[in-house]
Amino acid sequence: MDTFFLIESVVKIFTMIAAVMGLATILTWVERKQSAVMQDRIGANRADIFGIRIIGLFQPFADAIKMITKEDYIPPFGNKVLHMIAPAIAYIPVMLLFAVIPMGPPLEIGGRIVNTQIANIDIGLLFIFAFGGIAVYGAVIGGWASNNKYALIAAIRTSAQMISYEVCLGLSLIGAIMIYGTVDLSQMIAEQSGHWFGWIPRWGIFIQPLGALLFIPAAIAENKRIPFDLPEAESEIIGYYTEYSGLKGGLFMMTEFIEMVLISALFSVIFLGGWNVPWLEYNGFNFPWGGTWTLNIWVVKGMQFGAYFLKVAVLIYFFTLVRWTLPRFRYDQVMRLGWRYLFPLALINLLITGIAVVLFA
Amino acid sequence: MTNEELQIKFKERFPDFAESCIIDKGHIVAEIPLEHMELTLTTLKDDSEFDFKMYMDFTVVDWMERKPRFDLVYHLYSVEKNHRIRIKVGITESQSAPTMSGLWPVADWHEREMFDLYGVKFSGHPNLKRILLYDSFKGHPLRKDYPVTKRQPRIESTFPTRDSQYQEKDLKIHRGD
Amino acid sequence: MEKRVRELKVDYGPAENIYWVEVLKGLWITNRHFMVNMWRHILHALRIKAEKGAVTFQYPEEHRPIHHRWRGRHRLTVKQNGAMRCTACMMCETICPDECIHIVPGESPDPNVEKFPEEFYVDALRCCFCGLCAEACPLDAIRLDVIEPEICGFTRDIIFNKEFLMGLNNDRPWEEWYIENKTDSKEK
Amino acid sequence: MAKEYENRELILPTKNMALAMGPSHPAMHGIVRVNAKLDGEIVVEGSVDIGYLHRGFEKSVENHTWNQGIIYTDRLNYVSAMMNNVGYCLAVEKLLDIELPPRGTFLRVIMSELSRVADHLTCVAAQVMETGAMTAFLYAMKAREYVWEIVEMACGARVTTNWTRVGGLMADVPGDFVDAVRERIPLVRDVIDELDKLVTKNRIFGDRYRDVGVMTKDEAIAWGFTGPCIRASGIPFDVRRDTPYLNYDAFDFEIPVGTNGDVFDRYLVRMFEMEQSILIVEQALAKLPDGPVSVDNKMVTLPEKADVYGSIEGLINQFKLIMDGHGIQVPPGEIYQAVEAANGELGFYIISTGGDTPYKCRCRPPSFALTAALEKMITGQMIADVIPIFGSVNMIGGELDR
Amino acid sequence: MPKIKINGNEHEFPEGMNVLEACKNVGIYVPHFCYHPLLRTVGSCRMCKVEVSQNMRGSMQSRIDISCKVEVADGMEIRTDTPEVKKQQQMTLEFLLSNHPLDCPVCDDAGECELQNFYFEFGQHDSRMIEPKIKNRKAFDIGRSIVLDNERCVLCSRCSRFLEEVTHTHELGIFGMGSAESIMLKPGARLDNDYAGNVVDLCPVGALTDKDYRFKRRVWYLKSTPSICEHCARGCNVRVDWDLNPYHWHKKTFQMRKHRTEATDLQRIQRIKPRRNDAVNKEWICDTGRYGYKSTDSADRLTQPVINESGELKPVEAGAVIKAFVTGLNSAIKSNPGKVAVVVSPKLTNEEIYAAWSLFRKRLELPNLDHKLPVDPEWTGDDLLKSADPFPNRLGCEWIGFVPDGNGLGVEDLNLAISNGKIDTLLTILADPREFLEEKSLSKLKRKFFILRNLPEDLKEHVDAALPAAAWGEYRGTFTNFEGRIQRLEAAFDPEGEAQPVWHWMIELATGMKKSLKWRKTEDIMHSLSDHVINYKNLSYDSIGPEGVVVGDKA
Repeated sequence: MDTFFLIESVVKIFTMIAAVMGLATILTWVERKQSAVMQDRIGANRADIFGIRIIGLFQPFADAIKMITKEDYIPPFGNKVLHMIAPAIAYIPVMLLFAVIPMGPPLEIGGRIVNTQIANIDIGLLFIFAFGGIAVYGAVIGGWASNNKYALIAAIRTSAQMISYEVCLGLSLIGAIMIYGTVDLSQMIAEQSGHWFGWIPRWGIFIQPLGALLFIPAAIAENKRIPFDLPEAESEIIGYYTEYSGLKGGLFMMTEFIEMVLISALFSVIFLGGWNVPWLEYNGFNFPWGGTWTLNIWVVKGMQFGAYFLKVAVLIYFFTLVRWTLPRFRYDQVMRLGWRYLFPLALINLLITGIAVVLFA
Repeated sequence: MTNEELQIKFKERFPDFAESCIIDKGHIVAEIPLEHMELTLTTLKDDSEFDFKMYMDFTVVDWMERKPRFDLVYHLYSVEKNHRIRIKVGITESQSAPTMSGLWPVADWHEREMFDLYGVKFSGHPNLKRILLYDSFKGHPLRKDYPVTKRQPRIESTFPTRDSQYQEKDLKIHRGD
Repeated sequence: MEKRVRELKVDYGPAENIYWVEVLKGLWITNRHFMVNMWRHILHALRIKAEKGAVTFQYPEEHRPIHHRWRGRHRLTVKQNGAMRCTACMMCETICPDECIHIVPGESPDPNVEKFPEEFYVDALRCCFCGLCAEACPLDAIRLDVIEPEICGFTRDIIFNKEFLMGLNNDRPWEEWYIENKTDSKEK
Repeated sequence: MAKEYENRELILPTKNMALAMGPSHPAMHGIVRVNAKLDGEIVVEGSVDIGYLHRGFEKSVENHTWNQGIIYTDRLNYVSAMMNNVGYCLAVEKLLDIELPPRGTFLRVIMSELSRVADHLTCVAAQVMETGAMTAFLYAMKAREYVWEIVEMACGARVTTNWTRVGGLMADVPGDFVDAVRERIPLVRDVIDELDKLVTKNRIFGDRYRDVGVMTKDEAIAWGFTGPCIRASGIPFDVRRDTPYLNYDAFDFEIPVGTNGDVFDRYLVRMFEMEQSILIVEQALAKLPDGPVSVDNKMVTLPEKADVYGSIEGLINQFKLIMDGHGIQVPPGEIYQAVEAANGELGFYIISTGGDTPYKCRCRPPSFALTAALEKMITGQMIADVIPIFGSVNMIGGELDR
Repeated sequence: MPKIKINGNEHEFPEGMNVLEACKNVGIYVPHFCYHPLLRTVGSCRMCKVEVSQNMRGSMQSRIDISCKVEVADGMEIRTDTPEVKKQQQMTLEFLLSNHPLDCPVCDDAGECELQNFYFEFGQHDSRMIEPKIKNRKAFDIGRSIVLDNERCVLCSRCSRFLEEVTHTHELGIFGMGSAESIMLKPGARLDNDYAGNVVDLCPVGALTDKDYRFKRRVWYLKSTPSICEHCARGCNVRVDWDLNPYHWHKKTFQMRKHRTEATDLQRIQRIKPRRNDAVNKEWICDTGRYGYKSTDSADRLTQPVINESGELKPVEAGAVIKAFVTGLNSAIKSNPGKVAVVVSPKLTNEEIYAAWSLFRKRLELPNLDHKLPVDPEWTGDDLLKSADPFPNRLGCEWIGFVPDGNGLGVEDLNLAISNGKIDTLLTILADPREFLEEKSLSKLKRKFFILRNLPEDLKEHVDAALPAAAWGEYRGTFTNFEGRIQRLEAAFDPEGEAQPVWHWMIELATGMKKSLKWRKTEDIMHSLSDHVINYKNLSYDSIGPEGVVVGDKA
């Protein structure tokens, strides 16, 4: 382990944490503003610093201050220890997942290839499944430790829903894994560069359309957002964090936003070609009709970073749009959807992909 | 069916109180003694000629000085035949009326409401307790002898942890003295 | 006219049953709202168009346009010489269903006027703004045409007195009056 | 639903959980409590507690004069207050045996129907919102705002209208009223269309609403359902047609009926009724006659302000109509007047023993019967279904508890 | 007895009755301003027009005539409902209103004004008046308690007739002609006689108003309770008009804020009006009775039981005062029952007297009971209503026997007895002891107990313990007037503070002394009273009608 690696890792870790936390913070603003504009409103814009409001961008800061200064209420008859650690159990695994999510294309600095992942491990996707599975404990323990009937119902719903949809989530990605032949995320992106017939980008969505279609509901369900927000279901049972306030409640909410970044990144990595831009190669654009547009390598890298960010942003916009437009399912409908529709479809997808891989490989 | 036809039918069917059946401002009104009430209402509901399947409204009128003091007023409606009838039954304070909740399930709540507000009792009612007011409310507010300005303390706290002094104070604030 | 009945029935076909079609249609509606509103917001921010992208009003800065028939807060009108019109006939106090008006009548110091209200109180928190007092007034002395939506700023203890109800004619902010009054009563 | 879990006891010994939903619960509006006994997600037993908004409507009206009683009716169904005003005044006018001039009648019809649109918009929106779709709710609120702007134009207030008077209206509508209504009708229509596109065919909504809270025809009648809820059960009962009041005979509209009597049918009926109400408003606007809005009867209607300020006769008339114990003298008698309010039959049973105050003023709230049946409707359903069922009966606390 | 037809129905009336009264008897109200049953008929207002059909010279001839001036005659036919009559009434009213000022907002009579009532019932015309109205004198002070407004006057002359025929003082008259005609004081006169207040009641409009009631409350706020005046032995029938509303506003809502604290605002009784009772007071009352209600809410009203603790009066709970009473009386009685004197005021009702008598004479057997308070030398009776005796129930006290025992001492002997030391304990009920005791004997007394309504500042030093008694208007009971007529008075509102009617304190006292008096309400006392006192035999509240009953040897 040399010094460069150490510096590189530390820089990457801090960049990642800053980026994710910043993004999640801004997402609270995005969520509010986007829903407001969708609903012909203006949205929260009251928080100001010396009278400057900049369309409500200070609102997240105000929220943060509010959460920090609020009374941290611990229900008297619940399990205090579990109640304390539950938000951490929900939050830490999700943050850990970003260790394997690439931030952009690999860079060449001082002659060394620098991967923009924190940890370039070979089992990236499996890592995600593994730690994603832990996240369910946060909600379940939080709901149970609150000693609140609503929270308990929510906790039970959470466990049932998340375990069910983890299966679909996994199966919907296995098709892609079979095609790319790897579970390393950087490798997967690399597999998606290039074009078929010179025209169509080799993105996962074109070879795994069904997988992508199954991934979206499963991912939203994992994220516990409308239409799968049964664990929260504000108007029915108030949610597994009914008894949480202050920073701990804030962590639960933050987790939700971080997860949204995560699934957006995952979707763009696996199905949208990551940082790949159509016809953009290391030396610039090579159009299929023959034209070329030579660009500096740093411009190309910048464009790739930008494309990756853009894909994540559009996905977040899409998920927010879904969250504010659709109603939520009922408990039995979620289960039916998961086990009777998504699960068989994922299996079929797997079967077809398998046959195709065997035939064409 | 027009009101007049219904009136004639009512008189034929119930000759005992035929003279009490009148048409008042486009409504058929009939007065029935309490002891015949159950049978009459059952007939009105089940007989296909009357077919008063819908229990539109039920209320009590307090005629302070009159004897009997209260009137039970039923408004019945027939969805099929589109006619209405108003049945009045006199009842004293000590008597109790037979419940109609077996005939029309919605009567359950209506009777609870009238028990709550007027103190009229219904025999055979499955769940005769206050509905709009709290259980420790004293008196029946829609009776004419209940003063409109009367104040009552709100629900007395049943939590043993609460200091009784605070209760005293709260009550005083609420009463405004 | 005869009674016409229409039976409503909505059946789901395969397009509806696979969720995605209708979901995307719905998303398209909300998306369209977003795009249109965003465009309008931008035009508004760039001062190209006056109308903004939202139907709501940013309340303290921006007031909803109120119809001239609006029943707002009370005021007591005055004659041309500045004296109050009210003669304490108690019509408003009588018709007020909330008993929120209290008038103490008295002999007027002005020889041309017999009776006038020595005190005129309106308990704004009892008031339900039904407008019956203005309707009952035989002298056009009380009106509810003060367009000022907020009544309780920071307190729930609001009883308007005569001077305040008349003082509205010269646009004195109510907080000023309230602070004066409050300090008054404290001293006493 | 419950069948799948029938043999649960054999597998695992379980206990039911009692869950008190409300009154401080996001969907219960702070005015009702559902005491549910849960077996997992299924409500095995439900009971409903009401009375959190009881204000003593009857006692208050009995202790006020006839015209003062109108402000109490505002607070019955506070989303469509004008219809309550109209119902109460119609009852008193029948006791007085007076009839409104045509313009007053037409205006009452217009405002009643606009209030119905506002009420149905609120109900549908709340129902949709409580299943999670916030945006549709806000679109509906936007449309309701258009309606309330018209209400404000007519009476000077948006919610507590106090618009009618015994024997007429508070005042004639302002001159730009007709144009304003015509201007807003397409806006409201657009929103209703949008709502329809967002909700009706979306299967997630459909799954939530279908076969939930089913009331068959017989059950609906036995439980005293009226209004959209009984029509959803397939019975075309509408007070506007069956016992006509005002001049609804002059308007052409259709009565929607549902097939299943579930929450989805109630939603469909409400959506269709909004269209019909707008049609009625358009017809009424086209026919709106000129003339006075109140009866020309010095014993009932307050004189013109010019008369009051300028002549002793007008002044005396004003005083006589307002002083306690003088006022409008309603002859002894009793009346039951029903109007088709947004939730169903709103009846006023008024007894006068002569004099200027009612002896009794009973209000038959449509919500009461619907809420009474809530217990039946939620039993056997899932806990998540309580919310759309509750939303579909459109329980308004002011009307329920009075 | 002539038979006439009124609106088609035949009725029979005594000779000499006028048509207006006849119509009133059969329930048809004919509007009128100037006619008053107790005054001479003048027929000046022309409001009471009816259609009279009479057989004249062999044929029925009908005419419109004023009903107050037409006497019933056999075969007469009266119609009050023809369009012509209506029109005539309407036109008369329009004339009367043509110069009437727009004064309803400031007029105290609004609400009981006949112009308003008749307009609503018989007029309902639209105004046709476009000329300016005639101005006249307004708010003119014509006497101690009366204000005259000539603009509102309809010249019915009821007031001047009253002053001519009843009081014979002739202060007011009608002067001028045509549009300048108006009621005025006669030169040099002022309306200051003892019955001046009655002209306000007589005035059908708001021309004569009462200074005492001026602008105080609106008429329609008032609630009325029938009662009996307590200011002399006549027992005039009066009506207590009261309103608790301002009282509550000031007591509850405005006590935190600056507000007027004048006593008038806190008065519950707003005014006293006479009730008609032809056997007692016709429809008049004197000004003493009319304005004598103010002590009920005066500043010196005793509202709490007080006890003397080392020279200072302290408000305490009623039980403590009762205990002080009991121990004081018991120790005095134990030494010698003759050392105790009980003096009651004849202002007590029969029930209260009887309760006191039952306790002190029947149970405790005290000899020195008396009620004969000296009469205020300034009080003079007259031959109209005012009796020479200013106490309402002296006869009742005598009949019940609240007088000294065979060798007991009366009020006039007390001064001597105290100075001799024969009496050392005094209990007075509603009576100020200084009325019958000298200062030095009062201070010589060992124990001084009082049951009082009002406790003046200078009496406080003499009080050992005092209980608050309910004031006039706060309790019910019966008075026996000087001619033996028993009349009922009703409670208008609840007693102020912790005050209670005297009979209630008697029962408490008896309980404290272990001498049980088992009454719960005044009806119970009346029941025992009718059983035990010969003059009240078979009397109950129901049998006392609105006119009262004369009983005993006077009947």
